[in-house]
Amino acid sequence: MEMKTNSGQQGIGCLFVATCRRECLLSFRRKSDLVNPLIFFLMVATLFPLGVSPDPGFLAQLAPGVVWVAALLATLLSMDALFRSDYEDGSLEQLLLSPQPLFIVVLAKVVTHWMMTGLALTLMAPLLGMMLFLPAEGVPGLMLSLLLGTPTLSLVGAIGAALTVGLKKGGVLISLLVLPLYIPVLIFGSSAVQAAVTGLPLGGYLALLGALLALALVLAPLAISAALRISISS
Amino acid sequence: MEMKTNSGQQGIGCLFVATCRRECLLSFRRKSDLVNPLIFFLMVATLFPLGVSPDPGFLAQLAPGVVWVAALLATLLSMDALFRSDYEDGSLEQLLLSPQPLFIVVLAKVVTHWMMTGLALTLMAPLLGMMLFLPAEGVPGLMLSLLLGTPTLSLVGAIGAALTVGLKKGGVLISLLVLPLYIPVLIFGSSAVQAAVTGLPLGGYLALLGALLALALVLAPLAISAALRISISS
Amino acid sequence: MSFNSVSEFVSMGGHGLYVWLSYGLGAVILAANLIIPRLNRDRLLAEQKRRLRREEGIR
Amino acid sequence: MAEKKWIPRWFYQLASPRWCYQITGKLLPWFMGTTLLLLLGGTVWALLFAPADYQQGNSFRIIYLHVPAAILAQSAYMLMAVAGAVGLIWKMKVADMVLKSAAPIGASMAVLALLTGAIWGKPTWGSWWVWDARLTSMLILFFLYLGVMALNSAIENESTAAQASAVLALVGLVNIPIIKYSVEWWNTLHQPATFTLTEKPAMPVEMWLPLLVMVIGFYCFFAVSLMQRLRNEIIWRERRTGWVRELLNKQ
Amino acid sequence: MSEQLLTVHKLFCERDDRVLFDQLSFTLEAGEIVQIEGQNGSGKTTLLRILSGLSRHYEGDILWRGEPVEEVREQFCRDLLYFGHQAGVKAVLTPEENLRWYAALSPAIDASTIPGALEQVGLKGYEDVPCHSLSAGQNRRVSLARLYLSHAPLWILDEPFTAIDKRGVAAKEQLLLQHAQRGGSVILTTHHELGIKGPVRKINLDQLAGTSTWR
Amino acid sequence: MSEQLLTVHKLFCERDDRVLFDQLSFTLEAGEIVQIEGQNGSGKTTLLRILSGLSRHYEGDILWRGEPVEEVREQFCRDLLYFGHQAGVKAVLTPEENLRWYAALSPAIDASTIPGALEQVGLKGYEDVPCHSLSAGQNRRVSLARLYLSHAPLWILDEPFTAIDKRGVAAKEQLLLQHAQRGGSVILTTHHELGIKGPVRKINLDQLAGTSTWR
Ligand code: HEM
Ligand SMILES: Nc1ncnc2c1ncn2[C@@H]1O[C@H](COP(=O)(O)OP(=O)(O)OP(=O)(O)O)[C@@H](O)[C@H]1O
Ligand SMILES: Nc1ncnc2c1ncn2[C@@H]1O[C@H](COP(=O)(O)OP(=O)(O)OP(=O)(O)O)[C@@H](O)[C@H]1O
Ligand SMILES: [Mg+2]
Ligand SMILES: [Mg+2]
Repeated sequence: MEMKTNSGQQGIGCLFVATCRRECLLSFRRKSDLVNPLIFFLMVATLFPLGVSPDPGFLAQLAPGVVWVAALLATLLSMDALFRSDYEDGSLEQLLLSPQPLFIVVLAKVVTHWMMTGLALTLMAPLLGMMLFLPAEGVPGLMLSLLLGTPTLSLVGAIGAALTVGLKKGGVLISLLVLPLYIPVLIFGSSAVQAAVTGLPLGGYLALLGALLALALVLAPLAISAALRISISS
Repeated sequence: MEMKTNSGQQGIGCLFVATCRRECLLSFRRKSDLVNPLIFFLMVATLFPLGVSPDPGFLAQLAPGVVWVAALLATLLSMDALFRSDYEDGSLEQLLLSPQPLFIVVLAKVVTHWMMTGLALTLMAPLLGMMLFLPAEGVPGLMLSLLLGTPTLSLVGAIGAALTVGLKKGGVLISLLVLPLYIPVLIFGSSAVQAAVTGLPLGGYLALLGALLALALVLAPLAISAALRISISS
Repeated sequence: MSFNSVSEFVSMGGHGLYVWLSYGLGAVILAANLIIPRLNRDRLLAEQKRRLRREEGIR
Repeated sequence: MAEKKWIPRWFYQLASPRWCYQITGKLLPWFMGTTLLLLLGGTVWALLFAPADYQQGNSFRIIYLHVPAAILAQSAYMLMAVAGAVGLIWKMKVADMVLKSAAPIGASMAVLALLTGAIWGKPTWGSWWVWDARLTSMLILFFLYLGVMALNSAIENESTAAQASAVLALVGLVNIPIIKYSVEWWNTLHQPATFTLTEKPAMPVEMWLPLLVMVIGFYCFFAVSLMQRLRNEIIWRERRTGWVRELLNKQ
Repeated sequence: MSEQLLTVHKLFCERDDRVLFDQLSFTLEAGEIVQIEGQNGSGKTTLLRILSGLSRHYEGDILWRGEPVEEVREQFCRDLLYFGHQAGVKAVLTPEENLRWYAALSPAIDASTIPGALEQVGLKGYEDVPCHSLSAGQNRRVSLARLYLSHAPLWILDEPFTAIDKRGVAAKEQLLLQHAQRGGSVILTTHHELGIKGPVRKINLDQLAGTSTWR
Repeated sequence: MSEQLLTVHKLFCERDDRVLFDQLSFTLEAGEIVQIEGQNGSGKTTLLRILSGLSRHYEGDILWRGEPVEEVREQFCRDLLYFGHQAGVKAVLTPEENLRWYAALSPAIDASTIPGALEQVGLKGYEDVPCHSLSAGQNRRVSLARLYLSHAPLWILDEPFTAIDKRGVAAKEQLLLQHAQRGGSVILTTHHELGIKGPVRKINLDQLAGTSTWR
């Protein structure tokens, strides 16, 4: 049998790009998917003043925590869909049977997911800060901490998604698995914003967030790949 | 062809009970489904002290709002699954082709969903109140308001679920559709708790919640049935 | 006429930024609402004409 | 189908997309002219001739955009919901199209009201945003619009999309007064209504007359934009019928 | 007995830009088996969904026992058994629980016949196994057991034999024949060569399409 | 040429408490077509998933070109085309986009052959239609187009003809035969009567089960 082998480095890069393209297409095809995490983010930010108190001073104190919790929940909410549809329509089996390294595809999926949620949330954070009366000094800290923190959320969330994808209903179980892992990110992230608001140095927190991200970037794709193989072979 | 017609009143009651039984079975079969909204509820309550501030006085002020927002999000999270699996495996088509009135089945499904989420949340609310240092006077108000408010959340959420069930990915769209409709419940609910905490009369708020519930109970099953028929006929 | 000079009119008693920003936004949004359907119409008509021609060609 | 005698003839005619296309084609230039006249005249009046407010100074002039936009945003929702009901009950295609066309206009008006309000809030209240009842309910109205639009665009099949968004619009309509009152009891800071049916306006004539002009101008603008979108929608949905083919061939 | 059950008059349906069928008219009499034929994508499923009332995207008239089906919807649903591409089987429930709920949906079904029906479709011994640990064919069989439960005169079956083994198909064909002989009628699609020993009317959708782009 | 591609030695698998097959041994040579037969629930899908490496719940040895398949996993994946019960077609993507991604997954596939493959499976004119508006059979055809793209020697196909019309089945059978003649080999399951004019080896799982409760 003839067999072309144009694989190797170039093939891997191609695969990464192709997967990103496909994921973007999947999101763009239904435009609502694209804006929805943002709108969810906006709405959580709206619910808080409504549920708690509309007082600007009080809200300003809450703001860093609420924005971070909203980002966390928005990521968590969108996480379950990451592999589920691939599982249900059989694409995941094809993925696992591909001769290409699995973690490339997985990484591409997570990166695209992050761009659609985390990055978008980061860009929207100033608006949220305004709605919650976050002092202007806090905004750069908020954006930086989100920029460093949300990729970690996506990476860690993907591990949970991969572990629960074989279950008939993983939607809420995934939050159970993942939330404990999210807590460090939440703590460092909201502390960074609080530090920025009060004028303290926030470099330490950002460094910690960066370290978490580096760790997640190295370990998560492997963990996700392994989790997917386990889930599918049930 | 022979044809038994033991329908009528008794058949309808049977159907209601049978549907409730089935839904309960579906939930109990995977025990995780049952505890998940509760754990989500608990975790949101845990995230807040972590993200915002551990100060008891500050948390106590937050508590009514946070508990209500958590209840709202927990309901919202679990809403999408209400009709989706029925849609995907074809049960929904069978449902729509049944000679029995559709709204009975729909109502049974929503009632069971509420018992698994709203009722459970209500029973767990005192624990949450404690975790967030809610003053003890607020607890009865919290439970009463949740008891009256969460069924409305389930009913209204089911409309959103029915509208989005035919879509390939309705998970986040549903929150966009439903959250604006949830806001009155959130406002009255958290106001009732705040009133209870400060010792003001909360009868007015509870009456309003009750009125909303009555309205939802009358109108929602019709809207849900119509929405299901529309979604399936695409 | 409640203004005496052009500069007064532009500064709007110190509130110029706000007023002009509002009216600018208003103009943009209103104009967009009138122009976008126009553009859509042109595109739609062109598209449909192309479709018709294509179908005629097939026949 | 049993003929219902009490429904006027134009109602049935309205149900015909073709008739609708033709009549809007005739009305459009007139409305366009009126709109431009009213809006330009109103703007000049508002900016140049209306007196400044004794408290708020010239920032008061924002009202001439803000209030018409806010009023229109609410009316458009109402129209949308009514169109949805008509579409659901009488299965009228044109009503479906009206619903779909009205949503983006209403949403943009809500945005305009929010933006002008926010801009106005900075000099008056000292901050861009406060959690006040009016503001909040306008924000929620905007979300409702977004929901209808998102649902409409998420469903592939046109008539299914129209029906689904009609249900949503109706549910939202029931909810709008509830939202309004809940938010109002919750927190109020904003101005009470200027135009009410029972009372005379509290503003002097020189102030509210241009406002009236602008409001009417905005309604005309709404009509124009709606008709334009509606006509596009009609062509799209009827693209396979004979008369649209003829129309296309003629051009 | 040749009562006219279903009358279809000048049915027209298009999806996207393709006319699937136009001027489709036929009547279904009691005791008849009608097979809808056509290539993939010719509109068989669409037609069955329209006939069963799931889809409203059509023009033309459908009469049930002489009356417009919209007006006698409830009676029609009572007389109908619909089996679609999706089997309607809940993965976490057992076959028995699945059928029990189905029985609650249709008032005419006697729940005590469920074990018998399961035995008929070869699922004896699997009554208590959740359906997600059944094979593809076994899952379809759970849903096919409804054929043994039903007393409805009209069966609308969309590719009922998918994933069923040869022995199973033969048994189901036998069942269809029996149903017709008892005065019921069947509309079905299948890409199998039907082995029913009896009259089967065929309606071919490939010839009914209007301006099809399908080659 | 009779190179031994796949060697299965004393394979054993049980699900729940039922032994599906025990002491299953066979070899697959280049140019062979093997049909796995068996009733519903006899373990065909389970076997194919084990052979393709998706499932690890088995005992026994599987060799690929003489080496344990675990150790040459990457080469094995390169040589394999697997077609499962689920077609692996994304509903919101068009047929072309679906295949394009599939081509990216398998480095040996040349993306420029995609339009040709789509034409082969009768989807010309549907390249730009999102798959959720295709019929059941058309969706399967999108996935079957991979057969025309692939250069892999081993094809594992689980009921590839489900929902495909008669003309399509004939074309696919022809394709299998060609693949075998070019030196490739095929393992497939189907409940259709295969019409392939050539040698097809059959392995019946019904006789291989140990203590089966299936009657
Ligand atoms: C984002 C901020 C704001 C929003 C969303 C908003 C919204 C609204 C709405 C919904 C109306 C009702 C129109 C009607 O139905 O009659 C209104 C009217 C009005 N608003 Fe605002 N508003 C905002 C900010 C402000 C500010 C900052 C001021 C000035 C201090 C202001 C002054 C007025 C006045 C004078 C009216 C006229 C009342 C009437 O005639 O009904 N608004 N606004
Ligand atoms: N996930 C699972 N867990 C437990 N048992 C299972 C699981 N999947 C299948 N089984 C059991 O394994 C047996 C074989 O299933 P399999 O899907 O391999 O059958 P099959 O031969 O492919 O049947 P069909 O012709 O219906 O596709 C069945 O009896 C089923 O009960
Ligand atoms: N939801 C939809 N939206 C738009 N078009 C659709 C939709 N579903 C099906 N179609 C189109 O309608 C045509 C007929 O589809 P249908 O499912 O009725 O075919 P079928 O005859 O059942 O085919 P098969 O034998 O493959 O099941 C197809 O060409 C398809 O493109
Ligand atoms: Mg079909
Ligand atoms: Mg199988």
